[in-house]
Amino acid sequence: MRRKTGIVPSTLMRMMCMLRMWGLGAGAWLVSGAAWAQKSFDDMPYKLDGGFDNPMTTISGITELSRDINRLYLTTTIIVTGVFFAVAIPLIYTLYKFRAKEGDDTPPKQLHGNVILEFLWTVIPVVLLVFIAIPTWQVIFKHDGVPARADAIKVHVIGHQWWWEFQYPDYGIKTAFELHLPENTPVDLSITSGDVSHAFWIPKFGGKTSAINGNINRLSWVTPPAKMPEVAGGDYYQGQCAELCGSSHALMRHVGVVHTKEGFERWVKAHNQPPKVETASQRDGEQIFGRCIACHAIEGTVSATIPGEKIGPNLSSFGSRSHLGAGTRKNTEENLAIWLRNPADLKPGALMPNLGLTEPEIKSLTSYLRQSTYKNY
Amino acid sequence: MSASTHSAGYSKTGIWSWITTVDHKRIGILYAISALLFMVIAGIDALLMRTQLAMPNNDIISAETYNGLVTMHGTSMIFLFIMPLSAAFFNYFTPLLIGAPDVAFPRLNALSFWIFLFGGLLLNSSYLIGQVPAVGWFAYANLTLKQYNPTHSVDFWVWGIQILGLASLIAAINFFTTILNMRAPGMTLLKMPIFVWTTLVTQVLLILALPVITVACVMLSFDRAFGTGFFDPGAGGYVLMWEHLFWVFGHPEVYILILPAMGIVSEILATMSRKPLFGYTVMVYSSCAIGFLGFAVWAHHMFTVGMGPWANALFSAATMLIAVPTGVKIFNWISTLWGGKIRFTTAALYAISFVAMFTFGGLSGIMHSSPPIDTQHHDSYFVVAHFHYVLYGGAVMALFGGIYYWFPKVTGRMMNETLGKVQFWLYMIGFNVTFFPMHFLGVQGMPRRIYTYAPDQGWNLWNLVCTGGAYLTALGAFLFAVNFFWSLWKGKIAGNDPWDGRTLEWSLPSPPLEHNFDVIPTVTHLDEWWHRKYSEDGKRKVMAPSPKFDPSTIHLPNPSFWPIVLAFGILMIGTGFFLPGFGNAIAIGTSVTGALVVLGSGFAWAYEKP
Amino acid sequence: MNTQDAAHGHGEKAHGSVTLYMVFAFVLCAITFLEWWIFKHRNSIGITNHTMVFTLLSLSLVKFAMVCGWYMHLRYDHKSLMKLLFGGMLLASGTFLALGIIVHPKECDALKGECFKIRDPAPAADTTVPAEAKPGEAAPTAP
Amino acid sequence: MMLDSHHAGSPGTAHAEAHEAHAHPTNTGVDNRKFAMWTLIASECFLFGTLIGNYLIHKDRGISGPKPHEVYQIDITTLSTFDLLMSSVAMVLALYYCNARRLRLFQFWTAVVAVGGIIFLGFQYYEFSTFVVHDNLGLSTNIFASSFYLLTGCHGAHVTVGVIWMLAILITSLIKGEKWFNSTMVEVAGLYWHFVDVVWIIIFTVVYLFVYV
Repeated sequence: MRRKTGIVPSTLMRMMCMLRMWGLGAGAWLVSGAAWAQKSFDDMPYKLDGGFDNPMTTISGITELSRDINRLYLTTTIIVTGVFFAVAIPLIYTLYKFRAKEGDDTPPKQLHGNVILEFLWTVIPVVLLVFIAIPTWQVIFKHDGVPARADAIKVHVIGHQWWWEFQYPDYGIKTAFELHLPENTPVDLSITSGDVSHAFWIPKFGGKTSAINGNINRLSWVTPPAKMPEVAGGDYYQGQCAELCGSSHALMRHVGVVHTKEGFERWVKAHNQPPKVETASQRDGEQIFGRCIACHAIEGTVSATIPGEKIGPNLSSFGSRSHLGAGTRKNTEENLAIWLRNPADLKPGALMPNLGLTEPEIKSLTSYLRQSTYKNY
Repeated sequence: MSASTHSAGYSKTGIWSWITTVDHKRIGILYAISALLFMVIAGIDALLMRTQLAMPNNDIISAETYNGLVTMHGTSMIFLFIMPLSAAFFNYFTPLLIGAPDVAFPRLNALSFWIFLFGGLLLNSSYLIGQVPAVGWFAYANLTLKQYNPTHSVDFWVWGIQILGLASLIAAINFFTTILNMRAPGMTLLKMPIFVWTTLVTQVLLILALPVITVACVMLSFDRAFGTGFFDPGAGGYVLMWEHLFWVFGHPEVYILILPAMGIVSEILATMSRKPLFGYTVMVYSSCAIGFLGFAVWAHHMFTVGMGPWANALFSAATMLIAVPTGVKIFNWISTLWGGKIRFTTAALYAISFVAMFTFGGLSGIMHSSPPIDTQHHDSYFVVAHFHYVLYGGAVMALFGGIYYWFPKVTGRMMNETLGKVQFWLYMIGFNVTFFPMHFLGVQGMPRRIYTYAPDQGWNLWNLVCTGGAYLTALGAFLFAVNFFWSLWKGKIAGNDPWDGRTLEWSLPSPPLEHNFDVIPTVTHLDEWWHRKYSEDGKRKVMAPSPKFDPSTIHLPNPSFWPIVLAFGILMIGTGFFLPGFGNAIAIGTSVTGALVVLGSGFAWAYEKP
Repeated sequence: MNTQDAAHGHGEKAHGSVTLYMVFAFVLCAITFLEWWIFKHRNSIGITNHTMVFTLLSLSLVKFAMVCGWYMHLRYDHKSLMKLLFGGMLLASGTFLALGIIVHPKECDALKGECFKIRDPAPAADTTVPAEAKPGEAAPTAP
Repeated sequence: MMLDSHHAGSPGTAHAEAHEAHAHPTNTGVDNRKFAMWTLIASECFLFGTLIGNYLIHKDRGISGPKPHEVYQIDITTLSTFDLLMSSVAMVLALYYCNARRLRLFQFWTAVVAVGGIIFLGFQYYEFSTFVVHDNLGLSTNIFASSFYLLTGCHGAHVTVGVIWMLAILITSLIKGEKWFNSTMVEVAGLYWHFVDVVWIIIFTVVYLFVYV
């Protein structure tokens, strides 16, 4: 399926220069007209899949941190709305009452100032702001800079150019995209970045924290109870990178997966199991995967024994992940084939090179990666 | 038209007179025209971005192009539209308002315009070779380093900002000296018009904030050119250093954008309600308070970078403190309208919409002045909505109001009122339709600067509504251009004082003569011109005949072409830093010749006959 | 700046005399020599770091005030120039003092590579973070 | 330092300050050019404030390469501080004689100022070359070196502009002789020179004497 190219940057630049010659009106409408005409959803590789049961809304927080934030947000909004009406109503009334009547152009009484009024509308805002400031400081000192709880699960979150890596030092697990956590357990994230600045943000769990190369920022909250019955593999809470980090900043997503306690134990045990290689195509896939071990590792295979940090994500239980390419597309046969054919199709500027695999090689590598690493937990 | 004494041989009209002009009024017009042209470019950037975001998984423009448009839209609107348009008002009206023949250093004034223009052209020439800076208007550190941005795109940004900063700094020193040193006799500081006060505070902010961005840009260009490790953590550098240095400049910068707008709104509201500005001295002190506090709040842009609880708490307190003087100003504007006879001209509509929209923007700002809430709002569309309400609903509305208000004085013709009102309501509705839904997108967790989004996030409707609003605003801008050019030739002839104004510039013919005042007025009251027209109890006074004008007392500075030459030298130094070719022979060659051009024209400038 | 005091343009009488300037020159050199001497013999006179910072900084501020006050005629000029200088100095030092406090690595010292430790007020026992640059796997310990 | 790139960096080429002829009566009684120079000095407080702040933050964060205390030679730097102080004194005398309209003495002391500046630049050249050659502390060796060279290089660039300005005044005075006693211009140049000297006083203490802080 030929890759359908969007407008490539250089042609667009020349068009922008001509645009200025043609003048504002025609240019803008020309562009949007062309856009509507050529729009067709189905065969377009850039399609970003959704498919998470909890979208990124900050409104209904489910951890204590996000509930505190939303409670503070509610009090601030009420005060601020009150002030807005305290400004809007006198303004509209003044405009209505003191509009110039026809033909009466004698100058009005020249008022200069009124000390009491000035005093009032200086003190009242200060009092209102104190109502915002006190709860703000309470929430700050309740959550920020508090030492990690002893029973908290330690996770190292490392942002890379356009995917998230999660390391569990206590369980020796390295995974990507999915942050698996048991329910009702305190979590202590140490967030940093391997290259440019990113920002780790799962809106429903709580505020975002910048991932900066050379800094370790801590974020901690207590996970919510697991809603879904365990068999469905935990509830997915979507998150996305919030700091401009290059061309595929929009496609750098991660997910918080909340299991029951047993579900999490099963996941921990299952994650590092070696891949089950049964069918012939899976064996071919394993051979071809030999070319990938420079950047990727699968626990329990020879690739994991090579020392050194891997550039690419760890693919131990890749089969059981819901999405591939850091949440860009659903983890299906066809999407993985598109990715292996040319990664830059799905993620512009992706650092993974085009390996030039033939179709049969792609087929067997896909079956190896998706079936043999699949673990149901 | 009395012939003012010019030494012979200088043409009065034609391109050459514009290139060598040192008259603050012509430089003001040059600033305004170039600012409005740059606005057209930045407006197209905004339209392309909104078209791309209209629907999920849109493929009109690629990711790199979108990031380029985000950066150029932000940088151009702030540095190439709002600041120069405010500078146009400073240039044209400060000498008129304080009763001075011209600015303190006319040729330096011309120099700062030409450096600005070359800086703007350098920044926009990145389009022509397709290497548009794609790092956001504040270019955070790591992303701008050589290994993540190997092309020259970031160099365009760094050197563009460097040169624009130099232009604003030279202009700031010039205007600071003019306002404090060249006021008409009798005009004490507390008898100056309010717009001159906000100009003064803006110049102080510029003088003190620009060196910080100059140093930050030098550090970044050294990182990219000579491999020093200021922002490279591998070399012991500190990524957050850029964020700190940028926002130490960045926050005074946003007050530089809003203070002139506040001054213009105060002037328009006072004139249109035929009443003096309510609580003038309080307005002056609150402007100074905003300016001073501007240096104490920069880290509220960085609540999520892990500065620790104490820094967040202190900076949130300082940020909330700034809401107090702003609130005082808003209530003073409403009290100015109270008891007046308000004429709803287009300028008055713009000023009133500034008060309403800026209040809304300021209040949404207070929401994320508290760090916990800011961790949810930071880098989301809520912040985009906030600063568009404050910058677009605030500064741009006020500047357009200023254009409608002072167009008669600059060109001698009124702008068409009916077309103006239609254009205003298009702007007002389009603006709110575009940016009000962005608050919802922000709360629904849509991050900033993403070139596309998944269909099931719940963002589809609001993004479509925003794009609709954007096109409505574009129509409004188009109507403004129509009204602008139509009124230039066919507008109703405006006398000296179409709005029955309160300040000195309305005592001059419109457009004013090149030497401004025939005789420098002695000022006795605040709102001097109103006190010359009306007695205390509001009856028209018979105006004393203006004293006889003898042209011998006027000697105007001669036009000089050294400003444009020196500005071109500075441009050569800047571009020399990253021109490719022959190793870096061309680069060093251009920079060194640039330095020599600057040195040579500096000497020629100094020894030019005055 | 209320009344407009008559500016006497060029010919303002020079304020100091040559001898005054020579005395000041000598005092400036003496202070500089004193600073050099303190720094050179800091061990023998057993001065602690903090007192040294305090004395050296105050000596340089004395020199600063002398040059600004007399050599730059700040004392004889209009008060607004004094406000300008002290305003700029105050704001600059205030801003960059605050910046220094924020940026100062409280718990870790970059030289010893501690900056990659968790910035934990209560230093947890063994949680040295395997920074992405550090090779080797984290030891897989049972939970 | 390499090419005089400070032009683009530093605010306003000082000697391009406009050459106003008429002394317009001003509200503050201070001549426009003097007032503008003091504003430039206020702005430069922030410029050097940023550079000094940046240096103090980075001076111990160099991961590899020489440390401040291994590199600095305090004796040489004290001599260069003496030299700059003396050139500041010479500047005051030059202004004094310019007001007193004593041409020869005015020209002599202006020459002394220019020579003092050149000697200071010589010291700086010597210091930089020993750092680069002897201690291989190049511009990009480590973060300490980069911020040190940025700070002292920017100050050196300002001294260079000052020296060029002084030479311009000297040459103008030599050519025009008795007719040219523009003491306002000399005073403005003096203000610039004293400020550059005062900044060095602070840099000398903060950089060279705070090595063990």
